[in-house]
This record gives sequence, structure tokens and C-alpha cells, in this order.
Amino acid sequence: MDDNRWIALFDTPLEVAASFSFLQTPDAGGIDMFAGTTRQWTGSRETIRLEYDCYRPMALKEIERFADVACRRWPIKRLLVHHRLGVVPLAEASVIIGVATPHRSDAFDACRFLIDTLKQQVPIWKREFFADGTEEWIEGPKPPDVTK
Amino acid sequence: MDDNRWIALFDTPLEVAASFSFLQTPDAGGIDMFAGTTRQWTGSRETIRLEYDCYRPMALKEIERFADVACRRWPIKRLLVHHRLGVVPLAEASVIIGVATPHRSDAFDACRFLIDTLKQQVPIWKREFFADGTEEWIEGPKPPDVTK
Amino acid sequence: MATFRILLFSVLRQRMGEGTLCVEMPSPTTGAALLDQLTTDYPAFADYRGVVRIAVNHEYVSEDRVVGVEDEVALITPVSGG
Amino acid sequence: MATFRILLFSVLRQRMGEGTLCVEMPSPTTGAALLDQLTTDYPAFADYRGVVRIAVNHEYVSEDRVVGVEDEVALITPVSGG
Repeated sequence: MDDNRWIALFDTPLEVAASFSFLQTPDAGGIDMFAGTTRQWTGSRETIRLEYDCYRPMALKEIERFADVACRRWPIKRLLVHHRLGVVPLAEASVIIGVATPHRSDAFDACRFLIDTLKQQVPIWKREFFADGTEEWIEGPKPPDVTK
Repeated sequence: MDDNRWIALFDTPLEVAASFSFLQTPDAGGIDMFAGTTRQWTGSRETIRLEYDCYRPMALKEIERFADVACRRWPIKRLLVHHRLGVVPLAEASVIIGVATPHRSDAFDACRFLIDTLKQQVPIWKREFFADGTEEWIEGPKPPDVTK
Repeated sequence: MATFRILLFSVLRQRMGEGTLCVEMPSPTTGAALLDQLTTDYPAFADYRGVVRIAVNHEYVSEDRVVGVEDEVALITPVSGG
Repeated sequence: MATFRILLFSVLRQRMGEGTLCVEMPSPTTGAALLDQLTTDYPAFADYRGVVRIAVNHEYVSEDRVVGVEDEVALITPVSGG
């Protein structure tokens, strides 16, 4: 399994080409790759950068745990979850999720499950810095589910 | 619009890093990128390579047409459809579809719409070469919808 | 009578042995009439009559569409790109 | 009595002014008892009592989980990664 899974936290820009190469395998017919990027505008509020804090050992353990769930649910041939920490400038990727499966529908479903679960469960937090000089730690819409 | 859309047919390997760079924009918070790759096994039948034929001017026109549909349906900031023609070896990408939107859910939905529509509508055909020396032109499950 | 040149791809080109078929018909005609004439002139085409779709000037059209000899006509079997 | 060291992140670390809080309690205790003691010792924590979740040794646990002073305990406010 481990050769088919690449889960990591980075303090440097995420590498899309290397991520895609890892996901390529003759066992798969479809690869879905999602990237979350720093958006400049939220309504009329201008963001200038994001910064991510993380409880690293737990984040890795939690990602591994729900990667296991995904691999039981879908016929996953390769799985990748990369999250960048520290400052992430505008338009750059804070997260890349990738899944390779024999058929495309499973790749989409598994990729979406992974990003949705990451956003609710993994102890990583975003601090948003605005053009007006203010900043705030973003709290997700609901607490992690401790029973999952 | 045109600066935000990159639709092309290639006789050379598709470039993932360039595709992703094109999709990056401070206007988007999520990028979904799908790649179709040459799969080796279908049940017990072994594929050794694919070859794609295409009615090029019509393929480009048809992709543009449903890219327009996607752009009316979702708040798309960048859209990319690349298809490789001729021989595509095992594990390599025959198609890359990418969409960047402010929020991730639209990126997934639009990307899936684009690949599903491409697979039913665009005049591109796959010829599959098998390890046992046979080959066949693959016909899709149903004819294109001429009313779409 | 005019000569309509009709473009073929993939399995149809392989099956018919060439990339272009010619049919002699009065112009203009309809897509359906073209398909009927093709079935008469090329019996091997009959297998595809039901699944083939007509493209005129790079757009899918319904079979009742009027087609002239100056139009670019192509026959599209179920596609399998991606 | 033992000294539990509790790890904080993001908004909670900012609000409490430090990355680790200490509470004196008999060990073992429960997650709920730790949260109650934190609320008593650090009034600013009360705002987060309802949304915070407890992690013990890098796993989420329910508040009735028994926690010893040797465990690594962290408080997780609603996350916002991705």
C-alpha cells in the first residue's frame, strides 16, 4: 500500500508535475487532482496571503486514517495528499489531492471525499491576511467529528 | 473569455505542469484537473497502447461549444481541454480537463461535465492494441446527441 | 446530379477501406437521403446506418437537415475519446 | 496532583497567548474534567468550550475518554485547512 500513497506536509511550494507523475500508473484509467489555491477576493474583501498552522503528527495520522477509509470504499491505485504550511501567496496551491482509479467516476468521488474530509477533520488552520491590514484565524463551519 | 480558455489538440505528450499553471489565478480558490490515462488491463485483456483518430476542426468546434455551456452554468475563471492524438502509451495521459472556480464544488461539477460531454460528443476515437496482437476501434456506448 | 464527398473516421474508415466516400445525388438533398443512398451504394454501410450521426460544416445536424454539395459532410460513429 | 500540559493551535493559541496551557489535576482524569478545569483556570477559554475537540496521542477522542498525565493532549478548534 505505502508505495501507492504519498501523504506529506511541505513548507515549500507544492509540486504539481511530481504529484501527477506519482499518480500515473498503468493500473489506472482516470486521475483526478484537486488543488486548493489562495483566492484574492471574498465578496468585497481582499486577501493578500494565507498562512497555515498545523498540528503535524496528528495531521499526518488523521490523513492516513481517512485515506484508509477511501481505499476501502473505492478501487484506488494511487493516492496523494499534500498540504503546504506557512505562507501561501495568492493563486498558489495550499493543498493538492490526487486519486488514480481504473474508471473516472471513482476518481472524482474519492478525490471529493478526501478534500471534504480533510477540510473538516485534519488539524490545519488558515490565517487570512487582508489588504486593509487586518487578519484573522479562520474557524471551520463545524467541529471535527470525533466519532468518524 | 479567450485568455481564460485553452482548448487544443496535441500530437505530443500533454504537459501537466503547463496546464496547471494556466489554471492558476487569484480569482479561483479551487482547481480540479482530470486526466484520462492508458490503462493496461480491462478484465483479463491486456492493452499495450492506444491510438486516437480525430476529426480535428469539428472536435475543436464541439469542445468550444460545450465549454460555452459550462461557462454559462458555473462561475468558471479558467478552463482547459487538451486531447492527445496518435499513439498514447500505457499510463500516459490522452486527455486533460481542468477548471478553476472560486469554490471547489463548482470545479468538480464542471470538470465532470466536461469530461462526460467530451466522451459522448467530441469526434475523437480510440483504437486499442492488445497484447495478443489484436486491435479494435472502440465505439462509445451511444451515439452523440445531435440536439445538444 | 452532383458528387457529394463524405468524410469517414475510425471504424467506418477502416470498414469502408477509405477516408472519403462519394455519392451521386441531386443537390441540395437531405441528410437522410444521403444516408439512404450510401446504404444502396455501399452495402457494408448498412451496419452503421442506425448509429451514425451526420455532421455538416463541423456541427451535428438532424437527418432532415438540407445538405448541399458545397457543405462539408462527415459521418460520426459513436465516439470514444477521452 | 499532576501537571497536564495541553497543546493549543491557531486561534486558541493566539487568544490564550501561549502554545501550551498547564492544569493541575489528579491523574488519570477525563477529557471533560480537563476542559472544566481549563474553563476555571482560564476564563478566556470559556468561549471555546463548546466547539473545541480533544485529541489524545494524535487521535480525536470523546470527552469521557480517560486521560493520563503521560498522554499528549491537544485542543482542536474547528479546522480550516485545504
